[in-house]
Amino acid sequence: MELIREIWQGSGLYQLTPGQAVMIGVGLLLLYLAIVKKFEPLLLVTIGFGGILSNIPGVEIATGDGLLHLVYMVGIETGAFPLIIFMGVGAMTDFGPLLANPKTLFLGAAAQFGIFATLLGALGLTAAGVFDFSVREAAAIGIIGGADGPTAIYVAGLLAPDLLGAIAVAAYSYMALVPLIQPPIMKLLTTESERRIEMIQLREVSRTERILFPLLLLLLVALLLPSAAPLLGMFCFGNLMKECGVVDRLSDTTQNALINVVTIFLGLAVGSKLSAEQFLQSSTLGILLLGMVAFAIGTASGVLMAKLMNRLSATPINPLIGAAGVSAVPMAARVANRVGLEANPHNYLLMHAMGPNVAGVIGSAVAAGIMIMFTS
Amino acid sequence: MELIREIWQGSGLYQLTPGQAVMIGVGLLLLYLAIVKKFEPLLLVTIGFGGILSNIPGVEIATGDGLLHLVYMVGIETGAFPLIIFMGVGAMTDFGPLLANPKTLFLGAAAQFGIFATLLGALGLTAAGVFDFSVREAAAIGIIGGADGPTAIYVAGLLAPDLLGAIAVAAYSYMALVPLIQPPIMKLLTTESERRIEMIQLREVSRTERILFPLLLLLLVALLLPSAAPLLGMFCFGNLMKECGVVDRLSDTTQNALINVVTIFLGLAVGSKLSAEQFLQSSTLGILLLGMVAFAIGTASGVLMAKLMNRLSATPINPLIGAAGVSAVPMAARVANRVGLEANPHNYLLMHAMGPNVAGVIGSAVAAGIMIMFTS
Amino acid sequence: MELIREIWQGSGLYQLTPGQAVMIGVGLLLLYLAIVKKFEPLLLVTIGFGGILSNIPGVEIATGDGLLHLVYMVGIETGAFPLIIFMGVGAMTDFGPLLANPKTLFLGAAAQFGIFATLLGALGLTAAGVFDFSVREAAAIGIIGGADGPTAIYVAGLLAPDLLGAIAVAAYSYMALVPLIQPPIMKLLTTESERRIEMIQLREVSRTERILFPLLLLLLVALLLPSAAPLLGMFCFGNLMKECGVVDRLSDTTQNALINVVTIFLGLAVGSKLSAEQFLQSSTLGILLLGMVAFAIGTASGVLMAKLMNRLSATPINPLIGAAGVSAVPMAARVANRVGLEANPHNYLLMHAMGPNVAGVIGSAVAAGIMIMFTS
Amino acid sequence: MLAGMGTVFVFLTLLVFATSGMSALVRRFEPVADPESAGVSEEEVAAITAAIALHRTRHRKKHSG
Amino acid sequence: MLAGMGTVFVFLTLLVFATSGMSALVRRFEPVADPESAGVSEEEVAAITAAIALHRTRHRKKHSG
Amino acid sequence: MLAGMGTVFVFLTLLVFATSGMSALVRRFEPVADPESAGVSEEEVAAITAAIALHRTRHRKKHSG
Ligand code: NA
Ligand code: NA
Ligand code: NA
Repeated sequence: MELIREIWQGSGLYQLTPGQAVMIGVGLLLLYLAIVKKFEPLLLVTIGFGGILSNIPGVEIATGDGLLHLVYMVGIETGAFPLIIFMGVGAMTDFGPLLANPKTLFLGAAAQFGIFATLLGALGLTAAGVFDFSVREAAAIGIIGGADGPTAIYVAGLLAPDLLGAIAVAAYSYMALVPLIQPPIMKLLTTESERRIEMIQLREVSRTERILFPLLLLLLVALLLPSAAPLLGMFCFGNLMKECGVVDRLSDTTQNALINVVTIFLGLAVGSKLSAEQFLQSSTLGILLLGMVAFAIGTASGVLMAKLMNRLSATPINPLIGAAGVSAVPMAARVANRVGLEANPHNYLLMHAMGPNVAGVIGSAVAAGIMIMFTS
Repeated sequence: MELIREIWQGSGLYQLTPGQAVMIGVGLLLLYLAIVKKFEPLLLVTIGFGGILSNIPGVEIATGDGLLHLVYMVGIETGAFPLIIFMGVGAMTDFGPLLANPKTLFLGAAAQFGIFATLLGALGLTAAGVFDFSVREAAAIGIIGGADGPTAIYVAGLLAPDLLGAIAVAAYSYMALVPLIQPPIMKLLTTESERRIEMIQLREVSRTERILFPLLLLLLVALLLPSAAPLLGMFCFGNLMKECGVVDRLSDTTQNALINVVTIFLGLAVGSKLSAEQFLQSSTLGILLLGMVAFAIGTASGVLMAKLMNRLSATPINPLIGAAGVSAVPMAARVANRVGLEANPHNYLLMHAMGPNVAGVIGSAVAAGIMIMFTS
Repeated sequence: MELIREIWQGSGLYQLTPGQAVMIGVGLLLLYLAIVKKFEPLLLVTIGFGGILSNIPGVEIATGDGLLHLVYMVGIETGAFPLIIFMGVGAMTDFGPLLANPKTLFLGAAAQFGIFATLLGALGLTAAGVFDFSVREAAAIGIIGGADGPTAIYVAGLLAPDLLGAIAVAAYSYMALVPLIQPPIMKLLTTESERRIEMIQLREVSRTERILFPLLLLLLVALLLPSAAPLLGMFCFGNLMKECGVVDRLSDTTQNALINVVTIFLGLAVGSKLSAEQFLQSSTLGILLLGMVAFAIGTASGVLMAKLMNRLSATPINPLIGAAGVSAVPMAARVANRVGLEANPHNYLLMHAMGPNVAGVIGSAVAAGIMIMFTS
Repeated sequence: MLAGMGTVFVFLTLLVFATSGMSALVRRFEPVADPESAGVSEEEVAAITAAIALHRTRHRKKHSG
Repeated sequence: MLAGMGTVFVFLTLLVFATSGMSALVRRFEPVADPESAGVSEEEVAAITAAIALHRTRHRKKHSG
Repeated sequence: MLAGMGTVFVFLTLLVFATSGMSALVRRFEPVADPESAGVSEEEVAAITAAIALHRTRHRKKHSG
């Protein structure tokens, strides 16, 4: 009898709080979105599962000496995991389209407007008493608009670790929702004839240019914005390994075994921040809302910038590729391509949109560096 | 002259204790079993070599700031390595046969009887003054009967770190000895006609069932037995990555680079616990003996349970597949298949035995959770 | 206005010291050598990039809580990375040519003369007031003559961490310069007719011999020179995994994913020691000079030893293969082959030179063990 | 010991029921077979053949250090 | 916010100029096309990839536990 | 320095003797060639492995971030 009581009191059912039950549901929802809807599955499967594990009552796995908590401390509190992922993303990134058309960097800049607008909005809503975010938290939330998972996790880990779970979930969810969120905004801000614009074919880019670009970017970051140096430094390092052609075995491992292993543990560790106490807050709702706004503003400002450039430029620029400036590589570029094809069945914008797309990665890392510099 | 003396006194030969010499011999024996006899080579090569390294006198490698000691602290004291290996095993496990015939879970349950009988036996022999094991040590020894390496190492690391070396060696040795230990017991407890029983072919299992099963298992563990959640959680996570079909790159890395790297360091770290002072104890003899008993009882209870189920069930069940319930995947299933073929050359039991085989993994992880709950 | 000033004062250009500018140039030079000249690219790309990162002013990446500093502490201060690389090198090493002609071990011994001569030279120059090296520093510098990257990093990490950056750069640069440094010395010390000597074909080596050799080496190290046991132990472990044939999946991962990941982080961490304060010292000049001398003496003593052995031995020995005794696998063996072909177009020395080449790895690890024993 | 074995059995019995129920539900609402069992295309066969041919002329690279 | 967006634009504008300048220099002093675009057919690439994959899988064994 | 070089030579000399002795013993008691070439033909193994490898590569996807 004693024993049965002991077992019962040790059981999860006995200890489960309503909040934990809700969070297990949230974890299952993320898994559903990842597996059935194919929303950013690499991250949402791992975050979702980690979220479930961290809400199992009466077991130390996401807390204390538990594995997920240790992984969180080793990998995210130090910034190591997002930096390593960024190195891997660098090793997977092709700067060719950007080098063929460097002006697209402006689109990657414009799309970061969402980040700063949201920062201001979050501070404004705090002043208005709607939410209660500190400057650092507002900055971390704004970065969601960068549509770049590792950057968002890196900044949140530095500036607002308590919001990390919600910010990561928002960032990856909205990246997955790019095909739903962006097209209406893109269509609203462009005319049919603008969407039909065909762009001239990109020139070939030499291997030397590809090798020099990450070094150039690194030096510019080093000289002008050192606070962005960890993120962009690792990104450039990965890209240099890929392009230099003499360390292919390192580049291969970075793009495969290394980034995969880190993705698994990053996802689980982020999931370990989805505890009921931390996630079931009104702030989470605010983060989701503001993140969506950041995303929409970024898309809009990218498109508007492309419209402006199209007017000023000698060569035609299809405004749709401006939306790809939010990054969300390569989804946003594909969306630009698809919307372009709807208006003009012979208009393949994919390669043209890859320029702003990777420019958006640089842009949001730069924005992240600015946030870190001003708030820490 | 001074120098030669200094060199001589720094040499291993000068400092070698008889115990260390014996342990180097034990390490060589494990290597012999692994390489020539092909006994669980992945673990016995690494453990054996680690054992030799840790018994080299006058060098800090398994102690102090030495690499193996650091690896032990980082990987085993935290439980990280066995959990990661379990994730990898999950990513390699096919639950199809179990899903096609869920009743085989009872066989995986029955075979855990060896664990609890051995726990009781160890406590009894301690009461009788033969050995001197605490409850926690007895529990860790019992788990050897689960025939599951990472589970045994995880439990021993938590409950009886001093016995970890001996327990790991016993667990992997007996898993390797399955083809020798099990057949006599299986033949003793079954009649020729029982061994000839042919089973009906397993039904196809859909992808949806395969995806839902690890989640179902996780939720059941979360609600009923949270102390088993770390082990079974990581196991289910690995299996979900494999089955969900949207994160194949993560699943591939988990099954290859990640599990291989962790196996290497797990083996070396376990080997670092094979120091003469810790291993050359009468307790080691007790562990080897009790582990063997646990293994034999588990095999017997699996077979007896299968006999019972065969009597009660409408569809025929060959009692031999009960022996596979100890896990030792996939060796025990192959043994069941081979013994079945001896009795009936047309009787391929392999797929039928895979059900209890993977059920045994779940069963011993559940038993481990119970041990941990009651003793810590 | 305030803001612009803040941004300007946060910029790298404002904070950059002349030393840092020079070191960024050194990093770029290393990248140039690696990418364009193909000098040991696996290490010089990573070290060079790490060097640039560590000289970006105003950002914590190579110091404090920065990623590279953490990696340095975790991977190099503990000795873990060089040991793991040595394990990987072991898994890539073929001892066949050495086993077919064990006498070539003498060549691997003779080539270590450079190490000890340089140690003495460094101490002599310190006594003469030219440099200011402690015994431990002199020992770490001497090891450059071993032409073995991980050994040099391991020893420098233990004995002279402040000089680690310079020592690693020197070691890998001279290994890359083998084709330039060695031929003149080889030609100076041999006659045309000696260089023409053809050697008899190597016998086949059985799998059993290959498996037993790493164990034999390990036991000899354990008994005679335990201070070399970490390095040679991991080396033998890697080789045993490769040769034993029962853990191929572990051996594959060791040779690929594992060594690649560790190489990336080892290189970055070594690069993080290329800070201006540490590298722009007169001692660095001394290290580069002495390292070159060590290398040249090692080459010469290897060749002279081979000449001596050729006189004493019944079977002919081409003195050129003695130069391969410095290790720098497989570059030095290729150089021996090439110089041999120049003298005699039918004289393929490659396989014969692989014996002293891998013997040189053992030899410098032994020398490293002796250094560690005497100075710590 | 009885409590331990009992808990193992209770847990796995529940798992048997849950699994059977889950499978029954799945098979009821998703009775279609998976379309995994499509044939091997000619391109794949060609690639395999080429792979074998290349495999024979393949060589490894050494790691220097 | 203005300062933030301003810095982003200034930085990326500089990057545009630096990149354009670098490309111009490279194309001036290295006007030759890369020999990369020489005819490696997709089939060859596929076969090589398969060979590598084959090599890896070939050494794979099951992990028992 | 003499002691250092001396130890290196003594150690490697012992290794020469030990290795030669080991090889002599092995060649005396195991003069037969390795029986590695038994069993399944290489072609069969290669084809199966390539098929599996191809199957896996087909399911691989890009990592977005
Ligand atoms: Na972005
Ligand atoms: Na079991
Ligand atoms: Na050497």
